[in-house]
Amino acid sequence: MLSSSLIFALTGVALFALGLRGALLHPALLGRVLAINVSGAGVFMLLVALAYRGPAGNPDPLPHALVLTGIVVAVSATALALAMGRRLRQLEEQADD
Amino acid sequence: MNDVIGLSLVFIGVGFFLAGSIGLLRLPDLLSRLHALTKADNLGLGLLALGLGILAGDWLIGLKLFLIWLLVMGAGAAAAHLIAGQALRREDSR
Amino acid sequence: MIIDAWLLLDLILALLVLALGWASLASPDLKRGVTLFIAFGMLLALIWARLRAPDLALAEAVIGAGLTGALLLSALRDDPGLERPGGPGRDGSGWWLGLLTLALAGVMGWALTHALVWHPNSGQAQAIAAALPESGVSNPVTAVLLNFRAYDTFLELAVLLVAVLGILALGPARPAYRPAGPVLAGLSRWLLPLLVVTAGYLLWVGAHAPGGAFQAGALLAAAAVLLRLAGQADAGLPGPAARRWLLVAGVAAFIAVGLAGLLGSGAFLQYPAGWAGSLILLIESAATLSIAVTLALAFIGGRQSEIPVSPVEKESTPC
Amino acid sequence: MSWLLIALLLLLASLGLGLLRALVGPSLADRMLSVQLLGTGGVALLLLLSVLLGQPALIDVALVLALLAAVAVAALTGRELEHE
Repeated sequence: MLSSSLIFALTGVALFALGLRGALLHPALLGRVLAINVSGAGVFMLLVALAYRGPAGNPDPLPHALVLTGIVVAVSATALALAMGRRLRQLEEQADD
Repeated sequence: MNDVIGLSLVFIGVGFFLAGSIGLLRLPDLLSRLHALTKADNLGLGLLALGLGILAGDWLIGLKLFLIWLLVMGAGAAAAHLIAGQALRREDSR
Repeated sequence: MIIDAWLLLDLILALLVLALGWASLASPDLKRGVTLFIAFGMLLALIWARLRAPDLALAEAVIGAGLTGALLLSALRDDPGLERPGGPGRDGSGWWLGLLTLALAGVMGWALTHALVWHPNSGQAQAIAAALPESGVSNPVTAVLLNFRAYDTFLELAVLLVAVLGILALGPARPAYRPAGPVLAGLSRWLLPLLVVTAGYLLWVGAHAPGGAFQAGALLAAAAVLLRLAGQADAGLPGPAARRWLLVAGVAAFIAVGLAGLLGSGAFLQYPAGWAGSLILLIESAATLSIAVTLALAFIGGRQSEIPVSPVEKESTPC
Repeated sequence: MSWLLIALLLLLASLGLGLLRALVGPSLADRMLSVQLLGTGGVALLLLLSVLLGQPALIDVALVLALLAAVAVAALTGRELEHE
């Protein structure tokens, strides 16, 4: 039985798997950071889809609050990862000299 | 009566969006796409917002919709300039 | 018929988001990948709106569609080496890792389908709605974040603080942008006040409608990002001492209110009756500033001390 | 109301068509243009959704998306390094 909730929950799973594959296999560091963001979006979508049941009822606010904090943590984790990647590159350059 | 006018405006607005998207797909080069798209979209959003404002029948909501439209128009004009400028710079550097 | 139209809408949205996610990761050119990722974020915001999660739509519109993209682009601009392949070689192992994730997705999808078809909704939403009048606010998401599960939010702010300390510890700021041309300068001149005013509006309205500290803070950070893109090296942030205070303001407000609750009502973060609304606004205001400075510093990407910040600046100041 | 739902579907179809330009390119500017379309069309979609779902807060989301689409384009067309 197809419902909005099911459509987006399955899309969330697909995005998660897509991102996981990218995080494991993407050749570039920035690509892997991008991939982790995509897989995080998949998890968020799963949670929001589960909070949403049918067009009539009000969705459950608890997963919404979790995802809200998740979005903010994801962006700061991305920034930290990029800063670490930059430092790594600097250390590699020093080692090459 | 108001409903009919509002709905018609909404549909004409959506029509402009469709025209803009088809233009974005079919037009041959970047600059003509840029012109077609930004004009069609801004007009489409304006008509749609006007239609929804009439449907809502609430001047406060209508004012909010109008402000959003102004904002999108201003930002859209600047964005078109920036994208065109970037495209030209890239061509220079090649 | 109406239900079917909604399902059709959902299917199109789902297909588009999958296509964009796929394309942004499959792109060999990373700038193209990030451009597609920004579109992906905008589409996510639309999906959250569709799923009746306007609080998330607001946050995603600011962060997913704007800040994350800006961060990735500035990293790419600063260090084109990020495009080069790096890390351990993965030749030969690729296909079975891909197969493994596919199998994982299959199992998860199968389990979910079963769970959704056979198990009804739990009564959690009703429980939260029933407790809402006592929370001091009427937006249920704000109530969960700052009253029912305030611990989570408190610790989350601590996580943000740790992340930004990590970024500051890792090195100097990324190089500044060139002064803006006339178009960007004109855009930022009228866009900036709008961003700041909207942030204030979202903070205030968060008590009874979608909005709150996270959205407002991220919007303020977007204003800082725009300033930096327009050539202002310090992104409009105050001096180093004020920055430190602002960074810890959110956590400090939480601790102060929490300890006051401990003394007054005997439990950490227990708001005294009748005071919840005002205390929540106090915490949220402090958290907004902390989040804004945290995300702005994340975009700047490090300490602003070891490089000449910009030609206009009189002296470089350590942060 | 269901007329508005048809309008919503048509609008989404239009956005989907526009996104094809983001997927095929060829140039980066083409893709940015597509992002710009998604910003404007997303605002329109949110306005329609706010009426259809009875959620006036989505008008605020439309406002914020309009603001951030402009910031995103500014970031995408961002200038090169200062000292080069």
